[in-house]
Amino acid sequence: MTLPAIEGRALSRTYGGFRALDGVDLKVARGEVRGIIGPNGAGKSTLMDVLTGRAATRGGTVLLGGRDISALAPRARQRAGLARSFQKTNVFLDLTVGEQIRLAGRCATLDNGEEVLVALGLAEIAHRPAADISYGDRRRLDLALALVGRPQVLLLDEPAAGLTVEESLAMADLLKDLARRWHVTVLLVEHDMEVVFGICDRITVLHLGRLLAEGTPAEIRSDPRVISAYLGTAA
Amino acid sequence: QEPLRIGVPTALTGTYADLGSQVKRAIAFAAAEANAAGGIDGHKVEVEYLDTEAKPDLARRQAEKLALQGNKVLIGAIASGEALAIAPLLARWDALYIATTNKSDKITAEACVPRMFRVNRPDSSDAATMAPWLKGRSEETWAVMAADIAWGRDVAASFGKAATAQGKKVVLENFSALGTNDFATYIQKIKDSGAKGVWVALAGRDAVNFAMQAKQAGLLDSATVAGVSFVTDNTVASIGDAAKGVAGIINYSSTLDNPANKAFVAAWEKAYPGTTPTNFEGETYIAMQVLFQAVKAAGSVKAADIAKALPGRTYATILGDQQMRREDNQLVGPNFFGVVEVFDGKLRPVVKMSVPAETATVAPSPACKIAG
Amino acid sequence: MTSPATLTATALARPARAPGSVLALIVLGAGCLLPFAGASPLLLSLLVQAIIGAMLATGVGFLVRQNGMVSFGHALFFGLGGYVLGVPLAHGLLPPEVAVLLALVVPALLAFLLGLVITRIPGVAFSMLSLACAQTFYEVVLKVRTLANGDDGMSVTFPARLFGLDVGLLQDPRSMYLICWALLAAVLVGLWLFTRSPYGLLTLAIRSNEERARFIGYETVVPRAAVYALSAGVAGLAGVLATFYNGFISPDMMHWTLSGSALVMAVIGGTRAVWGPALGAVVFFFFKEIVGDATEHWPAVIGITLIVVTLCAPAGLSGLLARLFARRAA
Amino acid sequence: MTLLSFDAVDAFYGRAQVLRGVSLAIGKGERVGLLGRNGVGKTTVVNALQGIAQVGRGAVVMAGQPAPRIRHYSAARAGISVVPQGRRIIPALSVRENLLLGAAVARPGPWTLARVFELFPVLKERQHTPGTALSGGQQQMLAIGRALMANPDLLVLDEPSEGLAPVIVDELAEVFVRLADEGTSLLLIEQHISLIRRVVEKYHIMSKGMIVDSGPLAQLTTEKLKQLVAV
Amino acid sequence: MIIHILNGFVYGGLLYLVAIGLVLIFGLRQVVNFAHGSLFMLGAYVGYAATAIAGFWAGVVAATLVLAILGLLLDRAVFRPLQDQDPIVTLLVTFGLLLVIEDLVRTIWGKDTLTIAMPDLLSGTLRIAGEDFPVYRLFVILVAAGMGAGLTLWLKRSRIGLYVRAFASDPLTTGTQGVDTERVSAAVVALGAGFAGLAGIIAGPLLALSPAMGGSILIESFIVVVVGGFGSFSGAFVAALVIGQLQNLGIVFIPSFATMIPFLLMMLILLWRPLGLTGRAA
Ligand SMILES: Nc1ncnc2c1ncn2[C@@H]1O[C@H](COP(=O)(O)OP(=O)(O)OP(=O)(O)O)[C@@H](O)[C@H]1O
Ligand SMILES: Nc1ncnc2c1ncn2[C@@H]1O[C@H](COP(=O)(O)OP(=O)(O)OP(=O)(O)O)[C@@H](O)[C@H]1O
Ligand SMILES: CC(C)C[C@H](N)C(=O)O
Ligand SMILES: [Mg+2]
Ligand SMILES: [Mg+2]
Repeated sequence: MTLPAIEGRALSRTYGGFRALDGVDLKVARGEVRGIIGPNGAGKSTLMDVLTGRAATRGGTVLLGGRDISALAPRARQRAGLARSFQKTNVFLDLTVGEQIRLAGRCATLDNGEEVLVALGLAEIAHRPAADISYGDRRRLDLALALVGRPQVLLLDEPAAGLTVEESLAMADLLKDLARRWHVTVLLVEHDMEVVFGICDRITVLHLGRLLAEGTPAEIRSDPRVISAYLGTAA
Repeated sequence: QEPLRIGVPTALTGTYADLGSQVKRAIAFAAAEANAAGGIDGHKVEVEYLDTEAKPDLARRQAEKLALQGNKVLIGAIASGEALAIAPLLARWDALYIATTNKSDKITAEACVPRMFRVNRPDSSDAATMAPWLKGRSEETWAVMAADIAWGRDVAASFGKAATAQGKKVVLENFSALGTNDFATYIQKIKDSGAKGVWVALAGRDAVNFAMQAKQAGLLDSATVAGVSFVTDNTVASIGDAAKGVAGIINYSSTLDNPANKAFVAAWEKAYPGTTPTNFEGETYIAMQVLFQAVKAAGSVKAADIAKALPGRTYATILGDQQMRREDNQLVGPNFFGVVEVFDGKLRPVVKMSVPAETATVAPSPACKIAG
Repeated sequence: MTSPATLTATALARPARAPGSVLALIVLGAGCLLPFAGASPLLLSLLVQAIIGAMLATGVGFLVRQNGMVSFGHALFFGLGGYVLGVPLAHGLLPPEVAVLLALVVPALLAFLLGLVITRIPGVAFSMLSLACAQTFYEVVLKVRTLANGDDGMSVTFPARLFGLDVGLLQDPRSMYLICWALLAAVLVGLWLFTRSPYGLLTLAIRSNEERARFIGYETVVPRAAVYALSAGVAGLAGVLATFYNGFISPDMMHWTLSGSALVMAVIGGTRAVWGPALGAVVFFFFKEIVGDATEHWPAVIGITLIVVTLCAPAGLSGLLARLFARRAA
Repeated sequence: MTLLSFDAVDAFYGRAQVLRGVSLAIGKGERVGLLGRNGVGKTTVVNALQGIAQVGRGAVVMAGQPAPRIRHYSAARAGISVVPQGRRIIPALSVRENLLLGAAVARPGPWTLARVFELFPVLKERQHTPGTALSGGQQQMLAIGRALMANPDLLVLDEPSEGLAPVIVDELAEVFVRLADEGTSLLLIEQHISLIRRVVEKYHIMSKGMIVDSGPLAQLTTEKLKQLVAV
Repeated sequence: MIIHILNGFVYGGLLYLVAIGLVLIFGLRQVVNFAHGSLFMLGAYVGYAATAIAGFWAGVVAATLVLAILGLLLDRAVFRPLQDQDPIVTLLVTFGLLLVIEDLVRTIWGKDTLTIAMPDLLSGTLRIAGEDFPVYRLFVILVAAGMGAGLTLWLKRSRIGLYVRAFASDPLTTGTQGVDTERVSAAVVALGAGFAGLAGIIAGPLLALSPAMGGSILIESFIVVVVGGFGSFSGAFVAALVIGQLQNLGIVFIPSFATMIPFLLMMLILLWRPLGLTGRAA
């Protein structure tokens, strides 16, 4: 039996007494695309922060390919193969798109970088400083920065937000492709149900900082608790 | 005729700006007077001023600039530190420097060089002048309040020595940075120390600040306050009544009764109506008198020639005839002690005791070896 | 779809700046000829001081450019260069050669160690911290009179030869000018190469968004400290040169007003180009000289000029030049 | 009365031109949608309204008044509130203070702190935390609440559904329609065609800084969408 | 000892009055206003001139008003046009202003050191703990405390206070909410400059006037602003008092290193809390 690509045990996080994440367990197999959904404020971004070390864990363990990385700094976790994008775009505004992709790919020239640029439709604006590109482009750049380091596990926080529907679907294809071809494990936080149900192998639902449900898209789609707490008519 | 070109690196801004502008005024006055009389042996007098902010480092750069521009006769930096910074380079620039307010003994001792001269009274002279006054005082315990620069440190040392020699005790030494705003704590420390007398070596804005705050805190009433360069003509003008009764060293006073001085004061009052020359203006004027006579004697406006002519000669000045001593390039002159009182309807330092040149200017320091 | 090959060429190669480098070479060469073109000792001496100032400003400006940090305390490293050189010499503590080497190394080293701590702190707080460090050292050299006479400063006498080199050369305006000019050029080229290197790009990225840099897998504290050390090293070199040339050290070398004017010069020159601050320093220095000679109201004239220049050219002289060139080329 | 009209407006960021001759008009009670791919200039329309992008040629009229020089506050004072893309919550202020700031123009109307809290109960719960400590979706709610606090005549929504859970989007769609029924006009910029369909009655499609197609919602065929917005 | 502590409060109070303006302007514009020390100095001189004509209290009013008006101009002519520029560019302009103001004062009032007489009402001393303490110094402490309390309340409670804090954090968004940020900013800068003027005239009877008097107080007020937590009034208040006290006690106990204390304190505090005593993470 193979080890899960990433595993979280009893992950918790409080903000000044407020329990944003409350003892969540999570196990994601290699090459799986896992959707994380839940109402606003359910603790999805917090989960990402705890996994990547952006927010200190208060209790709980993070294992990457079986190795305990709970004590590592974000930088070290990234080097160990854990990359992420951000819900609030988080790019290098002063650098050109090409420069930051090159940096994130840790290469002097862009070999695998090009592929990512082209795949995300950023190639034409590669020479422009990120400060001058539109919001949607910045979101894609954010994703590109996470992708280009060829991570084993990729955490994406609402990558489709702000993209046109066509683009969301294109991105969904890209993610699926990544998972297949490079065995990248993807954790996807997303409110776009078309994307989530379209590409996720399994879905985890958070609510009020706790695990509400977990299962295949079909199971989740029909789970009444999930419908009332989250999906509404989208189900 | 080649002009006599004088460079004045002096403090035109900062804590000592007030002193710098006095130096400047006196030099301008002397130069105008000489030019009106057709120059020195026909040499027109030209003066350039540059601001040193009383900072040694800047003084050095400004002096170099003046010298390289051809103003090789340098006069009138304010702080001793400035003179000490300039001294080692005079030979390189082929320039000379005449001190008019720099009092540190080092200038005519360890740091003396053939191209540097002093016309004003050094610390040792002030100490010799203060000693007899101190002897007659009943205050047994003293505090020193001095600027934290070469001069202030020198004064504290020489006052300490004189006081001990008279059987008095220095119970506290305060050194304040140039440009101190609030002296309240120093004043309170002096009060706490129980000192009956305070010897002050502050000048310019520091002096005014300290005097005002000392007055407000009642220190001027509860202790005897006296000092050097402290209650000068200008500080008295600034502080007003608070200065009344404060005693101190007076290096020059416009009230001195000799014909040369009377003529000088009269001419000054005509040139700058409503003012009388201050102590620093008088001392600086002496430098110009000495310089002009040396130029005449040298028959040249070249710094090298003037520097050669300067030592050993006796000069007619507003303090009487004074000799430029060969051993240490120090002008040998009298010194005075006095008190601030109303004189001619105006509050000002008034001379109470004169010390003749021979006693006032102590023997040359063996540390100076220029006359070899 | 764009083919990968063309993409690499267009997207990643920066535009070649051939005209710029040719211009730089011309300026460099012309500068060397100056002493032989009959420049007066006064002019050369002023130039030496201007270049030393330019080097200090270069250090300050480089920190702004590469780290985005505004130092109010770079005089610390300038002065440190001077004191580490001068104090051991005056007290006979170290062989002169060792003192020289130490003076070149200590400022950068101190900056690196300090930098590990203080460059973590953002924005104005960093400026204030750098100011605090510098002023603390300033107070030490001011108050500990046994070091170098406190406020009065101290003359430094050098042995006649150092490393077999005649020290007189370092005090003669003509030869010192050439030495300083060459060193400044070397510093500028070195820094420029740094900015073009991958490490340089990394420091820019950290400047832009430190958190994201960590999340793409980079350590961010050491690069910041390294840039700080580099810029301090340049300031320290300037201090060493100043001490050789003037033969004098005083606390003013560490005072915040010097840090301040270095910053002013750097900003006037514009920090976007590596050479901007140096240009700003030289222009400012001579402007101040000329105005200072012309009128006693030089502070007002300088002040007004500063205001006008900044309002008209917020990107500094180098930014202005770049714009002129761009317009010419367009 | 037209609350807002653009007449052949060119807009710039510095020297870079983004909008080219954009014309549109929104009258009282109207619900207008603005669609287009990423980077075509939708947000720039809003930015021009708020003096963030500079208007070159062309005229902007707000609340019946021509606006020759647009300041940041012009739109708000003319009764036009914006829910900006990216939310722009003020970090130094608490949730409650962010809402109060929205009421800076102090227009009378139904929206009060209490009513916003009723609409988004979570904001009430967390009213004393710093605004930016909220989750992404909660911040979006805050931005909407803030805009409502001004009781605007025209509410401009730049991708308001971004980051919101589907249930909330459903709820919002209802709120928007209700708002319009109560007389508030809407300009809705969206990628999600479902929300557009549920809310607006008129649409404009942008491409490369220009409006390339307009009409009543009924004329917005899937074909057109495929071609112009790539849905 | 009590006297030493009171003296600490006096200097701290003065620092606070100067720092208020810096806090306001920094908080609002993120600009380090180098000209602030010279505004303080100018306040003292304007006060000097007005005192000579119509007495000390007229001087207080004149200094405050004239400087407030100057603040308006400053905002209009400098801060507003430069608001989108890098803060160091603005810093440079304020540095230029400093040079101009100092030169102006030097030209008008000369280089001689001037003094302002105390108002009769406040001259004289009070016996405190068996020592004489000048009444005027107590007055300075009271003024600083009063102003500090008033301002803090105003900012915390009033609507304008809300706008000011919002502006400080994100001027653009604040503007788009319908706040006339230009007026807010003008008012705040005027207020800050007015306080500098007030501090200047209040300091007049304590310190000798000179064109350079703004220099050292500027640096110390910077320290107050930083230690207190950028843009925080209550923080600045505490910081000013602490620095006043420490520096004073420093002169009493370790005179040679007293001037170092504020800097060391600032270092320690910033390393411990990079945003200052009361700083909140954004
Ligand atoms: N820095 C913080 N301080 C206080 N509370 C916080 C902080 N960050 C997050 N929270 C709270 O923690 C809870 C979980 O936030 P989180 O960002 O993880 O939600 P989310 O599931 O990502 O929601 P969304 O879908 O809206 O992005 C929220 O209620 C939020 O308000
Ligand atoms: N601040 C800016 N400076 C310069 N150019 C900008 C700026 N903001 C946006 N642009 C450019 O203007 C164009 C339009 O951008 P805008 O943000 O209006 O697009 P959008 O239609 O809102 O896209 P999205 O769907 O991604 O939000 C883009 O090409 C973008 O690169
Ligand atoms: C006039 C004084 C302030 C200067 C002092 N006598 C000195 O030698 O430094
Ligand atoms: Mg989230
Ligand atoms: Mg947009």
